[in-house]
Amino acid sequence: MSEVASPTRHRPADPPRSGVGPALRGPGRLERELERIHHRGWVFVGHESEVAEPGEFVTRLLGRQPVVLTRDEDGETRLWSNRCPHRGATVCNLDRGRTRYFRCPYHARTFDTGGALVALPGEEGFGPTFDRAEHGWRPSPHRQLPRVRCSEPVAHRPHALEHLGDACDMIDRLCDLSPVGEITLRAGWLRHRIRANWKMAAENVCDFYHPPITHASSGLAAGLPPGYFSDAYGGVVRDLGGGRRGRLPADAGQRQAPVAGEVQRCAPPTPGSAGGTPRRRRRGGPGPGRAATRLHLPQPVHRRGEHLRHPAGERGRDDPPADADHVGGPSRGAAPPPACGASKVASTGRYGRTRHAATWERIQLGLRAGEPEWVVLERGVERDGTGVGRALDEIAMRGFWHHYRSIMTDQVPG
Amino acid sequence: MSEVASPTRHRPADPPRSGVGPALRGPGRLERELERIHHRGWVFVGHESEVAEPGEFVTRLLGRQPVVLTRDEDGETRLWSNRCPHRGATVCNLDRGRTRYFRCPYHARTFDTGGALVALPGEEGFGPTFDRAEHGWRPSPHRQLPRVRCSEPVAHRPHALEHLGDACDMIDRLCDLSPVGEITLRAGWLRHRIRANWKMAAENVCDFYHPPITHASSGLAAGLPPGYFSDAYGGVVRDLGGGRRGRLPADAGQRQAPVAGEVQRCAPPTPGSAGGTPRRRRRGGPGPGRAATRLHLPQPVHRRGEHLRHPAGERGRDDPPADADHVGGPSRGAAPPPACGASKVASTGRYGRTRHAATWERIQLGLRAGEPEWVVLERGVERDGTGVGRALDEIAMRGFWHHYRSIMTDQVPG
Amino acid sequence: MSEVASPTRHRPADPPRSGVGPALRGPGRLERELERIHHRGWVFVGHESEVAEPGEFVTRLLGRQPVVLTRDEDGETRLWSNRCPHRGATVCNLDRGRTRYFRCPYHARTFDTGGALVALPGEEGFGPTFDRAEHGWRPSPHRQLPRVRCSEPVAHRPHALEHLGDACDMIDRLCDLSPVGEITLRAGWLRHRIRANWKMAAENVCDFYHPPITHASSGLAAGLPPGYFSDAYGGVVRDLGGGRRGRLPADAGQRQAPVAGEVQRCAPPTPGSAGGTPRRRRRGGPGPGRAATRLHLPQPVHRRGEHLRHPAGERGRDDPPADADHVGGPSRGAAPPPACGASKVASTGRYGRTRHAATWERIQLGLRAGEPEWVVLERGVERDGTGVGRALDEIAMRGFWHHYRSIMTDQVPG
Amino acid sequence: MNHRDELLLEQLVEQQRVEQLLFLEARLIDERRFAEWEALWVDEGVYWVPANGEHTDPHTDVSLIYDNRSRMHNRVERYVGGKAYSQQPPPRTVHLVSNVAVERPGPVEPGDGAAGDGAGGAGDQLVVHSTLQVAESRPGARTDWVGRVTHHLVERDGALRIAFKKVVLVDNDQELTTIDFLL
Amino acid sequence: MNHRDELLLEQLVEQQRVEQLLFLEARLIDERRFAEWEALWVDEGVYWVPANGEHTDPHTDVSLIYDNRSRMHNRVERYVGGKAYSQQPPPRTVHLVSNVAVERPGPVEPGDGAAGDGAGGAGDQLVVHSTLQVAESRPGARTDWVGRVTHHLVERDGALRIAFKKVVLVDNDQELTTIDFLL
Amino acid sequence: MNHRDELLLEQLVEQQRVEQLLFLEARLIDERRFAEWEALWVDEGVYWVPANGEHTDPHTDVSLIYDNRSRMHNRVERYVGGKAYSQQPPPRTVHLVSNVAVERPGPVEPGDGAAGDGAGGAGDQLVVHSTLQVAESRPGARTDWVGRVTHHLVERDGALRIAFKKVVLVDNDQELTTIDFLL
Ligand code: FES
Ligand code: FES
Ligand code: FES
Ligand SMILES: [Fe+3]
Ligand SMILES: [Fe+3]
Ligand SMILES: [Fe+3]
Repeated sequence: MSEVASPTRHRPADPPRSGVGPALRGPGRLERELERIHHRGWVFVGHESEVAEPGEFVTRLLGRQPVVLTRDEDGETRLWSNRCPHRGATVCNLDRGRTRYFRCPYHARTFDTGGALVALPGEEGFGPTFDRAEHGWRPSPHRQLPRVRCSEPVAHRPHALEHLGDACDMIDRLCDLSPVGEITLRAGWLRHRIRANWKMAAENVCDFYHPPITHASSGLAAGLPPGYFSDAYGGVVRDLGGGRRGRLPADAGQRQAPVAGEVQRCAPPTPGSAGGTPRRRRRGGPGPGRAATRLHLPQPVHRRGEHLRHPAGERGRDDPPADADHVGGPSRGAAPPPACGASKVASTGRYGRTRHAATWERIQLGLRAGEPEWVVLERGVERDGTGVGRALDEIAMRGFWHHYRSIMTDQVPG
Repeated sequence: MSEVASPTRHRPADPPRSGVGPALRGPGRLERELERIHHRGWVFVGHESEVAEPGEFVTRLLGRQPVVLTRDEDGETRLWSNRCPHRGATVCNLDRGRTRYFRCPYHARTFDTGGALVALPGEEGFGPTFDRAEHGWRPSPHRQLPRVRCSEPVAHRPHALEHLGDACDMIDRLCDLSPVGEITLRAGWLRHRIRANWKMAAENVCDFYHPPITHASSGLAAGLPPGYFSDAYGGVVRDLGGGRRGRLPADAGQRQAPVAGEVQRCAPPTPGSAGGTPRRRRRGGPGPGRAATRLHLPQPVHRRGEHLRHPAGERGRDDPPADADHVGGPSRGAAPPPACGASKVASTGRYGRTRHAATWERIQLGLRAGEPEWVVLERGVERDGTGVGRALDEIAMRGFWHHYRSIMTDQVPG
Repeated sequence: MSEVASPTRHRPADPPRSGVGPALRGPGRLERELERIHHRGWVFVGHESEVAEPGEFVTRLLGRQPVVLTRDEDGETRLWSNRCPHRGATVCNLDRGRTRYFRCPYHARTFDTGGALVALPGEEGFGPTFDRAEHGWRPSPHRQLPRVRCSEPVAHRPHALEHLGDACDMIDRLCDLSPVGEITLRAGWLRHRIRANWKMAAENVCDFYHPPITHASSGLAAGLPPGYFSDAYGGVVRDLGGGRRGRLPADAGQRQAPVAGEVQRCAPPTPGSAGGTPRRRRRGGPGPGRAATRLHLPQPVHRRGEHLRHPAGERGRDDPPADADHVGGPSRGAAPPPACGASKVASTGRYGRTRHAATWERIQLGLRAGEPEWVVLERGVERDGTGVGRALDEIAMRGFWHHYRSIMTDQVPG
Repeated sequence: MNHRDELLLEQLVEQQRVEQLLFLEARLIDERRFAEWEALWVDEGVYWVPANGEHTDPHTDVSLIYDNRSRMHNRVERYVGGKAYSQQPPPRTVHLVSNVAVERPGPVEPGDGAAGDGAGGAGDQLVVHSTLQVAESRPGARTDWVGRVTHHLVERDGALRIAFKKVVLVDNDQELTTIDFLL
Repeated sequence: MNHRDELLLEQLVEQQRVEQLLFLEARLIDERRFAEWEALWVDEGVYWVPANGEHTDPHTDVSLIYDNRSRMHNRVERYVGGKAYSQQPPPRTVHLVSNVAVERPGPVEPGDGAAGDGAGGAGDQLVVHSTLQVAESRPGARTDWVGRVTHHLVERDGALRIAFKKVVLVDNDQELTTIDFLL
Repeated sequence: MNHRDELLLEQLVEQQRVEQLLFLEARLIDERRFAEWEALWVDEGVYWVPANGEHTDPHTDVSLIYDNRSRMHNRVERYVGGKAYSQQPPPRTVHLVSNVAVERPGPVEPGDGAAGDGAGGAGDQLVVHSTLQVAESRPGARTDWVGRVTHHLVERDGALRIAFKKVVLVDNDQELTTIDFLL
C-alpha cells in the first residue's frame, strides 16, 4: 500500500480505515511532504509583533529553509532567505536580536534590513559591470508578511485568506479580546523535541476523542465541570473541509468573552498569589494569573533512522493590556490563539504537551509493527454527511487524513 | 554481488568463500530480513514461567512488532500485539508486571488479559451496531504459545517442532535436570547494545574455531583442562541442516548429568564462598554457586547510518531446586539452555559477552572495507560430506550462511 | 539537477553558477564519492617518519577501508588492509605502537610486519594442502608507500607524481628547509569532527576570498601588515588544473626561506617566552617558538541523516632541527606543508580550524534550503583564461568544482 | 588557627549544612519521595526554570517552569497520578550536585534571580550557587540535563528550608525533550 | 561555636575522610592501578551492580556485577590481561563522584542493600551515599554512565576500607553497551 | 579531637579554599567574565590541554591547547571579539567540578604534569587534582566534555592563584568537535 487511503466518509457501514502506518514512514515520503507542505504551502512564520521595531529580527526554519523575519527601516516586515546569495552560508545565526546590518560570517557580505547588499570585500575585482542591486539578499521564496491581524506568510493575499478560511474569524475574535484590537507575541518560544512523526502533533489537534482521558486532570484543575469534554455536555466538532476543523464547547455562548473553540486555558505561573512580595503583587496580582495563549507549530526537521525528530515550536504570550479579570474570569479566561489553518497550527497548553509527547512516541512504536497498516477512526462516521459531529466524534481526524491525502496526491495544492 | 554466495560445501578443492560482506549492509536488506526472519519465522518470545500467574505480563519487541505476553484468567498464556487496535499506540509500556486490565494511555480503551475490550469512552457514540467483540485486542500475527517444555512461538505445532528439530531433545535434557521436570526463567534479562550487525551474534554461536582464543581465560578459570576446546580433545561439531548445529564435547558422556553441547558454565556470583554471613551461606552455600543458564537473543532494532544496533536479550536463571552439587560438580555444573533452533537462540556466558561485543564491532569495521566481499571459512571443508566436523571445524558457520541464503532467496521458509 | 554544473569559466558575461547544493546531498552520492575518490584515487595515508623503526605502526581509515601502515624487518614501509583475511575483523586496533606481530583478536591468526601468516590455531585441520603463503595479510588495494620525500600512496610512481603535479615542488621546498633534507611527522594528529559535508573542507582551501575576513585577527596577531590578503598587496592565485591550485603572496620573494604559497604561520605554544623557569627557557627558548606545519585531511566517515560527519585529520609537527630563527623570523617563520595535491590535502593553522568548522556547518544549513541549488562564484571570472587570478579571485574554487565534476562524471580518473 | 581560618571554619560548617541539604533534596527527588521534597520548601517558595537564556523575566517571558507552592504540589501529584492508572513507567533520574558555593555578604550581584522575581536575598537568606546534572532514563532514551542552580535558603524552626530555586539549563534556548520530572 | 555546630564539625572531619577515600578509589580506577584499588577492600567485600531496577535480590535476580573479592580479582586480571596480548586499547574512564552523604545513626532505611545481601550496616560501619558518573571513551564511542552508589566503609588498621559497594545505574533496565571497566 | 583529626581539620580549611577557588574559576568561565578569569592566574601561568593520551610532552607532541599568559589573553580576546562583529552565538557552558583532592606532601608522583612542562610543583605550590565536566550547548548540539584536571596553586598577596592547569580529556585521542571555550 503505497499511498494513504481516504477514510470513506459517507458510508457508515464501511468502517473507515485510514492507512496511517505508511504515512509515517517509507522512503521519500518526508521529502515529498517537505516539498508539498512545508516548502510550498502556507506556513506560519512569525507574528509581526515579534519584530515590532525596525531592525528587530527573528530566525526560523521552515522545513529545511532557514529564514530571517525582520522589519526594515521603513517599518515594513520583510522575510529573507537566511542563505547567503554568495556561497550559501546562513547569514544570521542568532535566534533573535536587533541590528542595522546582517553580515555573513564567511566572506562578510553585508545586507541591510531591506536586503540590499551594502558592503562586500574586494568589490573592485568583480569588474565594471558588477551591480550590487543584482546581488542582494533573496526574499524567501513565495512568502511575505502582510499586515493581517495575525501575521502570516502570504503571497497572494486572497489565497492566504481563503487558506485560512473560518480561522480568520477566530483570529478576529482573539484580537477583539484586546482593548487595542491587537495582540503581541514577544514572550519567546518553547521548542520541543519529540521522537515521533511530525503529523502526530498535527493530527492530534483534530482528535477530540482524547481530551476526556489525557486532559482529565488538568481540566479538573482548571475548574471545568466533570463531563465537560463528553458528548452529553453538548459541544460539537466540525469538519470544515480543507483540513480545517472547528470545535465549539457547549458553554461557549455563556462566557463574557467570545471564546473560540480550541482555546485551552493555560494559567501562567502565579507565585504572587500565595503571598509574594508587594512588588510581585503589583506586577502579577493575587489572582489566577493573566491569560496566555500558545501556538503549536509541528515541523519536521531531522531524520534519524526510522524516526522523524521535529521541534514543535510552542510560544507563550501574555496578552498585553488585558488581565485575567478582563478576559473571562478565573477559571477559563483564555484568549484564542491565532490558529492558522491547514492543520499546521493549533493551540495547546503546556500541561498537555508532556503527555502528548509520550503518546505520540508510543504511536510511533505501535505503528512500526506494520500489520495492519490501517487504524480505525469510526466514531460518528454516520454523522459525517452533516459535517457536524458530537463532542467526541472522530470526524475531524477523518477530515485531516482526507486533506493530507489530497495534498500528497496533487488533488489540491498544499 | 547482490546476494550471499553459498559456501561450496562438498568441493574441498574449491575454497568456500562466503559473501558475508554484502549480507551486513546494502539498502533494503534489513527490511527483507525483518520480513522473512523476524516477522515471519519462529522467534523465541518468552518462557511461560515468566508469566506464571494469571495477569502477569512481559512486553517484548519481535523485530519491529511490539507484543505483550500474558496469562489470562483461565491460566492460558496469550500473546497480544502491543499496538492498540484503535489508533495504534502501544497499550502496555512496562517491561513486566501484573494487572487485570490493560488500559491504552491515549484514549483509554481497556482490554483484559484475554484480549476482550472491556471499556471505552463514549461507547454510545459508535452507533447501535458497534460490537465490542469486533474491537478486541489483536493476537500477535501467527504466534501463540503452546505448552511445550520451553515456551515457543508456535502457529502450527508440528511445524514448530520440526523447526526446532534436534533442539527439542536438548530442551528435554535441560528440563530433565530439574527434579520437577520443568524450569523457570524469572530472574530477569540483561539487554545489550552492540554496534554490529545482528547476524554477528547469530553466526558466532556456530563458530567453534574461536573458543580456544576468546574463551581461554574463562575456560581455565572454570577448571576446564588445557586443550579442552581443541580437535585433539575429541569433541565434534555437527551441521544438522536448516541452520541448526550441534556440538558434543569429548567429556559429555563422563558426566553425571546429561549435558548438551553448547552449554557453558557460568557460575553465578558467590560472595558467600569467601566467608559471608550465615544467612548468605544458607542461601547460596559455600560452593562454587548454583548453575545458571543464559539465553542469547540477537535482534535487529534500529538503524543508524551504517550500523545496525541490536539489543541482544540475555537472560540468566538459577535453575530452581537443583543446586550446583546436584547438576554436575564444581567445575562444570551447568544446565543446558533452551536452545530454540534456527541459529536465533544460543547460550552464552556473561564473561564472553564483553569480548564478543568487541569482536563483532571489529568485524563490522573490517568488512566495511568492501574489498574483498567474501571471507574464507574453509576449515574441515573436506569433512562436510559427513555432516560431522572436528572440534574446531567451521562446518557450522558454513551451514549458517547456507541456511541464511536459503531463507533470503525463498528456497525455504524462515 | 542531478549533477554538478561546471562553472562556465571563460564567459564573464555569464555568471558562473556552481551547483554546489546537490553535490552536498542526494542518495548514493557519498557512495560514489567513496568509490571514485577515496577508494580509487590517491589519498595521503601517512608519512614514513611515523613508522621510523621496524615494527612501528599506525592505523588509518581511508574512506571505509581500514589500513595499517608499518615498517617491516627489512626497513621497508608496508601498507596492509586492516581486515583479517579469515573472518574480516580489524586485526590491529590501536592508533599506533610498535610490535613484531599482529594478532587478530577473533581467532588469533598472527601476521608479521611483512604480512606473512606466522601462526594460526588448529592448522593441521585445514588439510595437507593448506599453504600459509596463500593466507597472508593482504596489501591494501592499489596503494603502496615509496620513499618519496613526502610519503604518499602510490601504485605506479609516475602516475602519483603526475597526480601531485606542481605540489612536488612544494614538498621539495618544505624538505629543503631542513638541514638534513628530510622532515619528520611524529608529533601526533588532531582529529576533528565537523558536522558538514567533507567537501566543505576541501573547497575551503581553494577559497582565497575568505582570509581577509576569517583570518583577519590571526593575521594581525601574527604581525602581517594590514591588507596583506588583499588584491592590492599583490599576491596571485593560480588554477593549475586537475584540482590543483597555487597561491603566491606578494612578499614570497623577500623572505629568507623559500616559503610556498599556502603556508600559514602557526606558532606553537611558547610559555617560556613570557618569563618561564630556567628549565623551560632551556627547552623552548624565549622566542616566538619553533615553526609548525599542519596537514589537513578531510575524509568522509559516517552518515547520519542529512549530514556527513567527517574527521579531518590534522597533524602538527615541530620541524626537527630547525628553530624559528632559522626558518624565517618571528612573524612568518613557517615551513611549508607536504601539500599532496588534488585538493585533498591542505595546510591550515589551528586558529582557523575553529572558525572554519563553524562556517562549514553554516553552509550545510544554508544549502539545505534547496532553492536555489547553485551559488555564484564569479570574482575574477574574466581572468580565468589566463589561469592566474588576483589575490581574492575565486578562480581556484571554480577549478575545484570543475575537477570534482570531472571525477564524478568519469571524464578523468580520480 | 588564625582569624581568617576561623571564619573559613564557620563557613565550613555552613557549607556542610547547605551541601547536605542540596544532596538530600536530590535524593528525595530521585527516590520519588515527593511529599518529603515538598516539606523542604517554605510556603511562599518559588521554583523557576527559565527558558531562552539567563536574563529573562518570568512575568513577561515564557518559562519552562515557574511554580508557586500550589503549582509544585499539583506537579508532583501529576507525577504520582500518571504512574498509577496506566502501564507507563515514570522516568528514572539521578541528580548530581556540585560546585556548591554560598554567596558571602557583599554587593548583590545582578543576574542571580534576586531582581524581578520578588525572591531577592533578604538579610536572613543564604544565596547558594551550585551546578546540577540530571541523568534521565526512559525506555529507549538517556538524556543528561545540565544547568546552574541558585537556591535561596532560610532558617525555619532550626532547619534550612528552600525559599527560591532557579535552574538555568545550559540549553534552555534549544529544542528540549519532555521535562516530566523535577529538576 | 555551639553544640550542634561541634557535632557538625566532627562530621566534617569524617566527611572529608570519606570523600577523599571515594576520590582516591575513583582515581585508582581511572589510572588503572588495580592492585591498589583491590587493597582498598576488606577480604569479605562485596561489589554489586544490580540490573533491572533498584529493588532486586542478587540471589534470585540477574545482576550486571555481583562479585566477592576473588571475582573482583579475576575481573581486574582480565582487564590487564586483555590489554597485554593483543592490539586492543582498553576503555579510558573518568569517574566523577558527587553528593557524598554519610548516613547518620537512626532507623535503618530499606533499599540500601543492607538487607538481602548479607552486608548490612553493622554498628561499626559507615553507610555512605553518593552519585557517580563514569565518562567512558573507546574508539568511536563516548558513553556517560550515571548511577547512585552506596558504600559501606569499615575502619581497619587505622584506615577506612570498603566492605560493600552497590552501584544502581539509572538505566540498568535498558539496553547497555559493554561494561568492561570498574564502575 | 585527636591529633590526626586536627591535621584533617587544617586540611579542611585548605580544601575549602581550594574548592571555592575552583568553583569560582568555573563560574567565571560560564559567565564569560574572562578578565576576572585571567586575574586568577599568575603571570607565568601555563594552561595545557594535551591531545592523544595522558603521557605526552607538550614540546614534542601536538596539544589541543598549550598557552602561556599571553596566548591565554589572545584566546579570550577572540572569544569576545567573535561575538561582537557578527550574529554568532557563543557556545554556552556549565563547568561541573568534582573529586577535588589536594595532593599531600610525599614523593612526587609521575604523570602529573610536574615533569616535562617546567611547571613542576615547587615547595610552595599546592597540587590539586579534580575532575571536570563541561556541558556545552550550541545551536543544534549538546556536548559533554569530561576530563581529569591538575591545578598548581600558589599563594600571592594572600590569595590562591593558578600557576598551572592541565586538563586531560577522556577522549583526547578521538575526533573532537571544536573547542572554542575554556575548559
Ligand atoms: S557565503 Fe556569505 S559572503 Fe560568502
Ligand atoms: S490509541 Fe488506544 S485507545 Fe486510542
Ligand atoms: S577473523 Fe581474524 S583470525 Fe578469524
Ligand atoms: Fe490534547
Ligand atoms: Fe564465544
Ligand atoms: Fe581559511
